[in-house]
Amino acid sequence: VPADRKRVRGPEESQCPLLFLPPAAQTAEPREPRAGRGNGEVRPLFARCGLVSQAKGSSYLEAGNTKILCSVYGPREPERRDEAGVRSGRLLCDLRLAPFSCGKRGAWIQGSGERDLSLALSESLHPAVCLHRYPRAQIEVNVMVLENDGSVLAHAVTCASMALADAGIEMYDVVLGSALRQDGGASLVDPDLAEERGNWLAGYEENRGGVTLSLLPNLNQVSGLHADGELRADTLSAAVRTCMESCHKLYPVVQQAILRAVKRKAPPPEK
Amino acid sequence: MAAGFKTAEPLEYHRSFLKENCRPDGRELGEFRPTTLNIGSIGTADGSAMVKIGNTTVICGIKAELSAPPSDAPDKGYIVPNVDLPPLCSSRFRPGPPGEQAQAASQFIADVIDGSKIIKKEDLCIEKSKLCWVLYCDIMCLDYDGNVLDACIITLLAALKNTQIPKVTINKETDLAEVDIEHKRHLQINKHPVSSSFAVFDDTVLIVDPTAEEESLATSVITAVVDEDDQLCAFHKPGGSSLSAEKLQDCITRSVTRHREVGKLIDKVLESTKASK
Amino acid sequence: MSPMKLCVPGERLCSTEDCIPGAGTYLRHGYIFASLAGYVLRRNEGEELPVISVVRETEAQLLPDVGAIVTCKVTSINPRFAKVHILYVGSTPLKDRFRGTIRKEDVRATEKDKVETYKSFRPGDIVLAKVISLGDVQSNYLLTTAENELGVVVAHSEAGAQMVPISWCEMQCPRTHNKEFRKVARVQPEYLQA
Amino acid sequence: MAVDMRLPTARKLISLPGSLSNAEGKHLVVPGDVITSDTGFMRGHGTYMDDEKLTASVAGEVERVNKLICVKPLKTRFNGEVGDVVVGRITEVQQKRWKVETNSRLDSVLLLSSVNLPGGELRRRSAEDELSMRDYLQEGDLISAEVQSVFSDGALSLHTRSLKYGKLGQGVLVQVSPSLVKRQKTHFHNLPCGASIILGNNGFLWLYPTPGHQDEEAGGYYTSLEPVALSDREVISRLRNCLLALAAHKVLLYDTSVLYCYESSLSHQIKDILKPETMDEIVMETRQRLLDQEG
Amino acid sequence: MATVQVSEAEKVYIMHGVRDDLRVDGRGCEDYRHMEVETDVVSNTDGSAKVSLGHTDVLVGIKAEIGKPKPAVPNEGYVEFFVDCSANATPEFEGRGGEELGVELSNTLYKVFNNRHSLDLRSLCICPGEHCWVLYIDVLLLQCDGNLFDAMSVAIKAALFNTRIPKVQVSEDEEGGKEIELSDDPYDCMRLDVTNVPCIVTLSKIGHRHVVDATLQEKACSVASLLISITHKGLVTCVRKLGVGSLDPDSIFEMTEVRNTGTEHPVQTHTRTHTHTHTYIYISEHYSYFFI
Repeated sequence: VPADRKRVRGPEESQCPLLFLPPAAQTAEPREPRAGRGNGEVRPLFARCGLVSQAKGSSYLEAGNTKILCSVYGPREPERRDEAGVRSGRLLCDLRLAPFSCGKRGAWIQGSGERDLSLALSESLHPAVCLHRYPRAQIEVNVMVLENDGSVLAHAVTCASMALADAGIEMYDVVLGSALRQDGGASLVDPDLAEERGNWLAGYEENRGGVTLSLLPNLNQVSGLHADGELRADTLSAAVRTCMESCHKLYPVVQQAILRAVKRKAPPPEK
Repeated sequence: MAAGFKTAEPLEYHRSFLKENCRPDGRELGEFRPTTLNIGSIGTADGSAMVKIGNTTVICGIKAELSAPPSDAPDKGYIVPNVDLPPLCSSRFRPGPPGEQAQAASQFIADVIDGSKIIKKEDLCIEKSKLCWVLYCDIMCLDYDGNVLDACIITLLAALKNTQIPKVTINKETDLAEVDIEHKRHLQINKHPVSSSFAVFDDTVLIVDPTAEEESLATSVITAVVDEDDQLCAFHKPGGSSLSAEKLQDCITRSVTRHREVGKLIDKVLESTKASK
Repeated sequence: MSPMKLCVPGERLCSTEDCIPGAGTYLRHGYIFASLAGYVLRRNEGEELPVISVVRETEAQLLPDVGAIVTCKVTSINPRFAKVHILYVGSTPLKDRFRGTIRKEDVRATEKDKVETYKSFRPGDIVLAKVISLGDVQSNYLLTTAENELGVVVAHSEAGAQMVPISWCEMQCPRTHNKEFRKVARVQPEYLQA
Repeated sequence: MAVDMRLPTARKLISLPGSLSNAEGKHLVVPGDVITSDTGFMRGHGTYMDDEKLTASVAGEVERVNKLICVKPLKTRFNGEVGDVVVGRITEVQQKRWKVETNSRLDSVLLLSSVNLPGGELRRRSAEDELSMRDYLQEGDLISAEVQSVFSDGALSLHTRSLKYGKLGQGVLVQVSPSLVKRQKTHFHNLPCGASIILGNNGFLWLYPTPGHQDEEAGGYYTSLEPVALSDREVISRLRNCLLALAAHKVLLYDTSVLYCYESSLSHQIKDILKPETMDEIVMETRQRLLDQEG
Repeated sequence: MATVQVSEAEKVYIMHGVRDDLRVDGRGCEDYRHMEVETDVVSNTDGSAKVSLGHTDVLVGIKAEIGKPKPAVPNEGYVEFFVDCSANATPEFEGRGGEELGVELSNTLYKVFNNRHSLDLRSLCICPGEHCWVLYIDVLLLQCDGNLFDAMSVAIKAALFNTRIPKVQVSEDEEGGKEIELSDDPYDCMRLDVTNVPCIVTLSKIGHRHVVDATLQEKACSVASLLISITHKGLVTCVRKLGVGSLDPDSIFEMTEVRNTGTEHPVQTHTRTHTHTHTYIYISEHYSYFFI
């Protein structure tokens, strides 16, 4: 591998200090039931639109400690030309985790996990955007996760759809994301990072897994569904229903944030 | 008509303001944009800060990791500063490896750290030739509206002041490092460099804290870094038109004043952050 | 006056029996939905039903469309066509640059075969043009200036001064009084705001 | 839901009842095979002279027309000739012409001046026509056309200036090797089993519902987007699978062979036709009938 | 992903056919194309299989190598996936196109196997915290004719069934160092339990219905599909909505939920696919002995 000359580089190898905890501290403590909120409750959501001055639209979202910033550029002239782009626009999504956003320091170069998240984000947003109104143009959605405390994909979807609305991109509906962690009998909505990772150390019981769903609330269409783990079919359906419900809970917050930005940008037009 | 003039003939548009000793955003030539600071907001980082100079927003997160000291300096640790200008912050940046501007900024920050000795690298050594700290300082621009260098240095300084690293000992029996996260210490900040950037219009008119548009229209851009002892730590003038000695002196004098303001800001925010905890 | 109603994309505004869908809306199953976040506006435009639309601070997302009058800056010319950057659609500035092409045959309506691009445009000129096609896979937006009202509106002479139009095909430098050839637009007041 | 899963079976060579139609059998060659060292012959396509010996340059069947010797390749791209009927797909809309994929070595060209535009054949092509070319034919559309001329580089120029050619509507495209399509007087057939077929010389075969009486002239056209009746669909799907079965066994395709195969397949469900053993059976029966008919 | 061009009229024809439960090739909505499974096809792997589904051809080779367990789970081995989209399959895979699809496919495979029961990773442990078996599962796409995921999963299951991992002997020398010795006897080997290895069923939404095993032409008519990976017990290990369209919640429930209606339910049929696969892989395996 040729040396990366485009960055200031540190030593060849370095380790996260958490790997050197004394053995006593390393054993996983039994997980307590989530503090401060019920299993079906989402974390308080803080959302603002229009913070990035250079972008056509932007939004910032905080759910617990998960912090996400998104900016939207375009519609603008595409860099790559192909036939598909002539009649309808292209939606490009890029999701990055800041190097300091996770417990372990992340790499500078986008990893396959981030590429997978970018693809999932793109597939979840696509059905909502009226791309046929933007022939020969591309719309860029850039998402930066500043701090990852679980349910990143779900919140990235919500955040990105707010930024698209803020950018005045025509959409059929807003997109709301919601995540759920199934741990045996417990369904934890909007899991934090510890809850998300909980199951791997928890043992070998069945019916554990994660579900992330994106919903177009007004059209009642599911634009994204991702699940992994090991779920019974009935649990999966129940999880999908629960996720849809918690998406609806987000709607007023998202609506308020978008409208506040509309009002700030311009007073009501003369009749 | 004004909007049309602005897009079609941006340079003329700016000149028309400078003639009247003011700028399109209503500032005077020597006026900085309002600067705000937020410290310690990223829980996953060992130290963090976010600064806003006008619209320009830059965040710095510091992650401390353990490594073996460099072989040519066995009693030192590492500081690894990198500036990222992601496509998120402006339409002028493309995804992919760092562009020229980001590379130059990273190198400039590294030079400032080395030149001013913000932190003594010896302080990062845990055991000679065996174990030391690596401070990864990732500085990321979230909104690019000019003068990122000033913002980078302020956020870096504030984040370093916010950083806490756990106590590390080497177990004599196993010869392995042991980390005690219960006991953390702040870093020893040795010097407080602060930078001030200027843009030169038409080879003569000097303005401070340029916006992105002013930067792109200016004939030359200058950054001066001074520390609390009014010492010049770094001076950055990448090409462009030449400048008289008096103008340069003027820049440095203004930088000294700016240092006082920024120093006060950092102290004030640190105080209030502590108080709120 | 009650505060104006606001909406986000996806909100159902009304039935098609009540209104005609305007900008910022779309139709679905006989209802009109918002496709933009903004203010809901009902306006009577002489039709039987009012037009309902969603408006925002500017029409920021406007893209050059066939038939639109655009203001552009000439970036390069060669014997077959002139390349331009589109700066405005109507009177709305574009935040991002779109490239366009004015082919030789689209410069003017008469004597198409005798057009010389060098005698019509120069790099740096500000030109009013009309979009005739979105172009295909390889090409850019195709523009035309083959109307009296279309063509060069602002041009600088070789001496650097802004020139004054003296005929439909010539402009004059106020400093040197040299004449230069251009495809000059007869400026209409309605286009002037750009 | 049916899942048909099996182990791979070795393909048996079908032993033909009797020998092949021509008594001496087919003369098959591979590149490098000497066809003849007799210098009295003329060198045709697919051959070259090596040391005064006529040698094959492609794998295929030797054909002799008087003194001319050619090798007709078994698997090949389409080498079009003027007058060939082709089915093709639009790949690109350019200025004044469309690019058409016809299974040739190079994309074929359909000039704006070689199509009938609405409003009369002799209408002059205006600038507006040029700008609205995509409204007539866009990327992905299928057309039937005739080869008008061959450019020096081998690319084909097509035309659709006859009512029987033009844009294709609802139906199914089957692609086979061009060498399997038998040259005939007409390549448009309304099969008695209830569907129509265009056997493009280029190996693109188009199956479509037989149009109603009123527009019988407009061959290939079935522009209506109304649903096709289920019974018509069944016929088309069966024909499609038959074509693939025949192609898999290298049987020449023309109206009779297709029809015989269709009839042989009737004892099987449509989706079962493509199972290897069913294919063997059906094709064998078809071959036998073809031989009987010839014999 | 590999795409074909289909005209609007062809799309209409295909969509109406799906509505009438008669697809272009005569199949009903829930019929798979004829599938062929062959195991033990690459001699220098520890396990391999080739699956053809219509004209989709997938080759899977598995290599077992000794590696170090992951620190988080010291008593388990692990699996690595790599999907190679050969430019042989379609010219679109040349250069970066194939790489992107390969990453997408392998990311999905990681998700499919991201659970504790698909493979008993503990059986891959040699020496906790020090040595374990790492299974490198390489998937090679030879031809694409739609429904890559399903074909790939069957091929992986077959190849895992076919995999033989040499038995190892761990001995301790005087200084406490450990030595690993591989058995020389090729028949002295460990087999993997593939009972719980999931199969992928991709349902493509066309019009208001969904079809299994869509061809490339059908895929062009579908804006959204749902990938479900399911074990023989009916446990779902991965779900993923693919494509740019959206799905009605009801159609998702229809695709995933068990309902007490007279008709056979998708999950049951998925399970049946699964059983079929299992049987055929098993037969194939035994069949192959005849050739040795």
